[in-house]
Amino acid sequence: MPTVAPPETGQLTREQLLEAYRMMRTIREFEERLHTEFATGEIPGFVHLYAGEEAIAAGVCAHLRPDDYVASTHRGHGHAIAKGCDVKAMMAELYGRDTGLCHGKGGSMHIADLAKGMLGANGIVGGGPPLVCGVGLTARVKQTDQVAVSFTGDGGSNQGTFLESLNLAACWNLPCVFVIEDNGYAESTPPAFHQAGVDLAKRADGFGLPGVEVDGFEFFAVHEAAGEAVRRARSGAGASLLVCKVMRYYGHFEGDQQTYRGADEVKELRRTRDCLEAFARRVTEAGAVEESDLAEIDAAARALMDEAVAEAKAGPAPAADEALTDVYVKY
Amino acid sequence: MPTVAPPETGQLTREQLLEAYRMMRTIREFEERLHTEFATGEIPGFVHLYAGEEAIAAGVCAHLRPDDYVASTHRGHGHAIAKGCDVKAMMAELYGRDTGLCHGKGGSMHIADLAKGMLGANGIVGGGPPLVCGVGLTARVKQTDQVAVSFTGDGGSNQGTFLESLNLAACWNLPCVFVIEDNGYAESTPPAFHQAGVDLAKRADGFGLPGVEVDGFEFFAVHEAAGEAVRRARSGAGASLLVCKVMRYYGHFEGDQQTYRGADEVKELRRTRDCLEAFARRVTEAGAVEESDLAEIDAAARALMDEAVAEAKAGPAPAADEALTDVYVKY
Amino acid sequence: MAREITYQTAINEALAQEMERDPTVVVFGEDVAGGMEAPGEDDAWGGVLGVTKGLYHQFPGRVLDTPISESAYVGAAAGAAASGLRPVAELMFVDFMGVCLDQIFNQAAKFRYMFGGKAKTPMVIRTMWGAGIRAASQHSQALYPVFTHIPGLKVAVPATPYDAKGLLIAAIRDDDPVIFFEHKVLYDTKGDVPEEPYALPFGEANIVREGGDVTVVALGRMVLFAQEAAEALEGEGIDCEIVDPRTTSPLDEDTILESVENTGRLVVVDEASPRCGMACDIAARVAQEAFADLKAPPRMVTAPHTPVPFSPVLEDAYVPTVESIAAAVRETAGAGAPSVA
Amino acid sequence: MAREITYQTAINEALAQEMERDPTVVVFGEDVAGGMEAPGEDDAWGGVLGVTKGLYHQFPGRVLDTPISESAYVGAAAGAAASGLRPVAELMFVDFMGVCLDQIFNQAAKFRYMFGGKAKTPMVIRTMWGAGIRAASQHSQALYPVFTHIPGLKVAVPATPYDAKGLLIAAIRDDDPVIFFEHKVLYDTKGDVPEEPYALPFGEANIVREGGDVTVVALGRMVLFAQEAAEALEGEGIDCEIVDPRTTSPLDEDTILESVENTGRLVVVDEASPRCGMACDIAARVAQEAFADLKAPPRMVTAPHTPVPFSPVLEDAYVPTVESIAAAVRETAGAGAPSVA
Ligand SMILES: Cc1ncc(C[n+]2csc(CCOP(=O)(O)OP(=O)(O)O)c2C)c(N)n1
Ligand SMILES: Cc1ncc(C[n+]2csc(CCOP(=O)(O)OP(=O)(O)O)c2C)c(N)n1
Ligand SMILES: [Mg+2]
Ligand SMILES: [Mg+2]
Repeated sequence: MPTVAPPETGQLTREQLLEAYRMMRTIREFEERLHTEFATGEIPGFVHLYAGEEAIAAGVCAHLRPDDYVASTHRGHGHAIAKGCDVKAMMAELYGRDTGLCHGKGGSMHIADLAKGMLGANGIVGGGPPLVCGVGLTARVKQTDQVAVSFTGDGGSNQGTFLESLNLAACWNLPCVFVIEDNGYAESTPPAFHQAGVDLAKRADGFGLPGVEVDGFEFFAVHEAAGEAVRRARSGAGASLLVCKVMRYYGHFEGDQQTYRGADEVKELRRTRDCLEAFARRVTEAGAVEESDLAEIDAAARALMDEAVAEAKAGPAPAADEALTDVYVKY
Repeated sequence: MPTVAPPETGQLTREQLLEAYRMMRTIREFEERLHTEFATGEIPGFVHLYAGEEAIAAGVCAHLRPDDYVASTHRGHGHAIAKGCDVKAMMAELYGRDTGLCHGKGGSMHIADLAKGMLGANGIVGGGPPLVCGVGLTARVKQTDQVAVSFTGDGGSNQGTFLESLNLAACWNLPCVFVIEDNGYAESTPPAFHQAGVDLAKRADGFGLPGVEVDGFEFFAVHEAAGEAVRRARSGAGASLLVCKVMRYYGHFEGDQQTYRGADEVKELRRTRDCLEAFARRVTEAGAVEESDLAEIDAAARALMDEAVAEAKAGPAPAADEALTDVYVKY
Repeated sequence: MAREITYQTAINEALAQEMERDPTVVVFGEDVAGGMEAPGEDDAWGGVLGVTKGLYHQFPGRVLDTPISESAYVGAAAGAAASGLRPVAELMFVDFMGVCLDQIFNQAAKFRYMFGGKAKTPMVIRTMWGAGIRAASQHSQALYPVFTHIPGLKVAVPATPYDAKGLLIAAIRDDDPVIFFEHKVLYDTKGDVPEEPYALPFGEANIVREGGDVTVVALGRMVLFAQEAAEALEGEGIDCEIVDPRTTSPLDEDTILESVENTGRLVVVDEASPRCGMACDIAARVAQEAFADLKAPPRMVTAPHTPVPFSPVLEDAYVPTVESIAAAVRETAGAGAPSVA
Repeated sequence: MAREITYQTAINEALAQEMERDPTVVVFGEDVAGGMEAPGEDDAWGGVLGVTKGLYHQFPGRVLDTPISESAYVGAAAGAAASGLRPVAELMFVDFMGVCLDQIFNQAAKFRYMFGGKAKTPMVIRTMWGAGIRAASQHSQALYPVFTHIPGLKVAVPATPYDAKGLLIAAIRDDDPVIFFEHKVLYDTKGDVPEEPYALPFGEANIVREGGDVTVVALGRMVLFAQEAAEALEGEGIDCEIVDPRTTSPLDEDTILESVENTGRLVVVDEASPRCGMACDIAARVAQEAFADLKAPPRMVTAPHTPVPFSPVLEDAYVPTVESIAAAVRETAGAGAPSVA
């Protein structure tokens, strides 16, 4: 079976390569489509798009089992899709429908599916890392070999909850992986300001954890480093920090005028740094897959989004009195 | 004028040496006396003794001006004395008297005197570091060259507030010094457990700050490293982290049976690691001061504590309706 | 001279005028400059919704972006206040209080008391609250009852552009820590606001509407709902007196009690969740102090005991409505002993 | 079989029995083992006041010390609960809520709702509260009103060893997040407690004393004070009915309302500070629901709106006393319409 040679890509089968591409494309299509639909005013609330960062979610989650967990951020669509959440139910959730993944109660910032090991997007920056420590503890106590991964932004890596979690995971030797998605901004604030330009991977040292930095636009780079970290966690060797350098294609949230960004920054970015193009070039040149295979995936992803949006729009709104349910299991 | 030669001691004058010894002795006497008095049951509440750690407060505060600030911990008597708080008023506070430094409202865990730049002991582990960031900001905005120092324990260095403060101080380039007093335990828990045995000084790297570790029993070691950090802050070059390795002579608080400590640990400690003895040997051998000078200081400190305790006991209790005052400046 | 400006502009103006007047006033928080040292610095955000826009350039060195480290910078506000500045820190959404509450309620709020009256902590925390923009459970809460519960804090909850400017100026000049609640749905509402600086005293309620039948106490956005309800009820011959306390701590109990003395009937409208909230606080105080005046049970209209849902249908069902307020007033007006004509 | 044990022992026993019964129950917090991996490990602390003593050796690997990182380990409790354990995390003093509240009130409390009913978060946070040991402003607060305000949380405030054991067992078996308040002054109080495990239902008040003249609702340590006051008042011919809600969320409103229906008079005693506290919550609900039954104003006896002071004289003036409770009851019994004999 043909595999992509370069060592750092690991030995990925054709199926795995196609799946990786399908995953990144599905996330990209989901976000591009959301951007368009949001402009129509039909999507309520805050929406934070992941476009540009797909290689991270895809590269990390490729190593996870259904019974592993991820804790996400406010920019969570990519993580949810990569962890196996139903794309149509996600879209319906964003439209606030009863058919949504959370019956319209959560929306973009709280999209979750515990059955899929998706512990939720999170409206609180830094909300997720402590949660994965808990999942790690469950795995430790129940002696499963589950792994828990948290995603955090460059901005979120300054939240005490994130830093405390690195220490707790180290003290308790938990099977956790802490991924930092350093995408160049915390809202409008660049790391050069909010992190005094430090090497984020070094934050692991202070807690006795290994920390590495990779190019977050490069699926294979993320995939290999994440594989290492996940294997380490699963084998009981403990937690690690993985810093992925990347940039986002859209504003902080939909509606953001991005006055804090240079004029052509995004245009240039899309031209030179696109995880999908880089991946496609690489795997086709290596002869591992055909352009036609990828074109099929592209078409399928577009079709999926057409259906998802149509079904979401057609879906019923929740009944008003549903506002009063699901607060407690029993009260 | 004779000075102690070895380079790392800096050029301390005889007066400075005597003052350093007087400071450490005063703190030691205060704590030893408290230990005795607490046993009589006359001192209310929680009391955490600093005995054994005197060289840190004395070595750091020797570099501070009256208009500099320190933020302390639950183990705050040493910092308060070293920053110039009135010893008799402190003792009266511990007895809950109206004559106390805080009129009996604060007690040991909240002893403070802003007029002396003492921002308060703190009942919240990790409560102080954010406060010194604020003092640093005041100095920056008002363009004074004041310096702000926070003391935190090994346990406290795991609190998110402490870690966030390192980052904020770095981002804002604040004139702050963060001192960690690593005294071997957080209550009953040793760092080997709660910090996975890491090199604490390394925590500075992750935030782009310099971090050094020194022997906290050695006044001259602390004094030199602290001098460096304070100079750096005062000159506008930014914050630093100073880790002092030390041990406490008493339990976590008075009444602690210390079941978590080896049988002879403390006895051994007092025999081999005493900042006062080490200092005395060093300065007398160097001929910088006479034993008699030190004996005088010892006697004076004892006498001061006799007076302080007598006056505290004789002091009036606050009037009951004082419980309702000092909540707001105006309400 | 008064002119119509928005609640948001009124807040921006209050900040600018106080920073102009007093060089010790500094403003910081996430993105309050909004891209300082970023490529597009010249057109910096000025806060996630633009409330602090322009200040960064007007007051060099006194408007600072912060890392997402609320404990550190909110605590820094307390330390700065205790050492000579008058910081105005922004907690973007009050829902984020959980990552920094200690520095507010155990540090800033208690300094003066713990230190025997020897400290002064003149700081303001500006924060966004309230439901209505489909921001879901972690970006829509009220939470001022939590801060009202804490001795040592003052709490302002302005409902109009006029109150927003006057109360914010008062908060900045106040020597105690103030939590200043800005309802996100009110940012675009307009009202007459004098250009010159003015301070509105804390603890003085505003009688928004005079009336003799039922006293309606409301806060923030609920004041506007109460006004609409009152207009509707006027047609039915029910004459509401609407009292807006404006600050929940201190609370102007006297004005509320005087109004109830008149009307004998009370409805409290509170967007917060119902348990241990402001509706309870006011209803209980009135029941205790003005029992003899009450002709009917004091009524509480609040959000239900649930988180804030995302879907528009659900969120609209969550927030008290003009109808639910009107219904409660109607019932209260009709209940118990007849009103003396 | 019942025997006299302390409140502290009752809590320790509840933990041990539930850990024995259910291997998914884990206990962690600062020093709850108390020196694990330390030289004196064999005689480990078992919590700062020894409440968890012995568990570390009884249940290897299931009793864990934590770093002083409350956000991380309290959040870990939420994550563990959502993934299959029943964690019991200790927040040493509830005063420390400010460094970890987000994980409690925005994460654990809201998961089920935000996720459309698809999550279950069976976790317990044990925490010490209350004044009385001269621990000053940051180690003596009540704060259960803050947690009662938050939808999604359950709150237990046991007053006796019997209730402490039964409510803690119920809390551990409960599928929702529970904040369990242990009054530090009650740890040494004794009472009859069955040896076998038993669960007391949440939302069921305990009628501590039956009486016909005045309903006294009290929580935690105040229940004991109310009992003393009732005995004193008996001599004066005032017959108190004392109701202890035991849990503030859910709250057993019915039992309180039934009692007031009988007595027509209400005094609520709450050690918490007065604004937006439980006294307001209960007094307001009774005023709204049982207005017609009330013969006199509902009375609230609480701590003053100040932090907790250190000096014994001041702290004793801060906490409601048997005398202040008796005085309020006396006034309430005498006030308003005469009681029907
Ligand atoms: C505790 C908290 N503080 C602030 C916010 C507001 N906020 C939402 S996203 C964001 C920026 C996050 O930046 P980063 O972590 O880099 O993630 P990114 O948006 O770049 O993916 C901020 C400040 C929040 N939601 N929670
Ligand atoms: C936020 C918070 N968590 C826990 C505590 C309880 N506590 C008081 S002192 C202490 C241990 C502190 O250890 P360390 O920081 O090493 O200081 P040391 O006592 O050794 O000087 C703990 C856990 C507290 N006061 N505040
Ligand atoms: Mg970012
Ligand atoms: Mg220590």
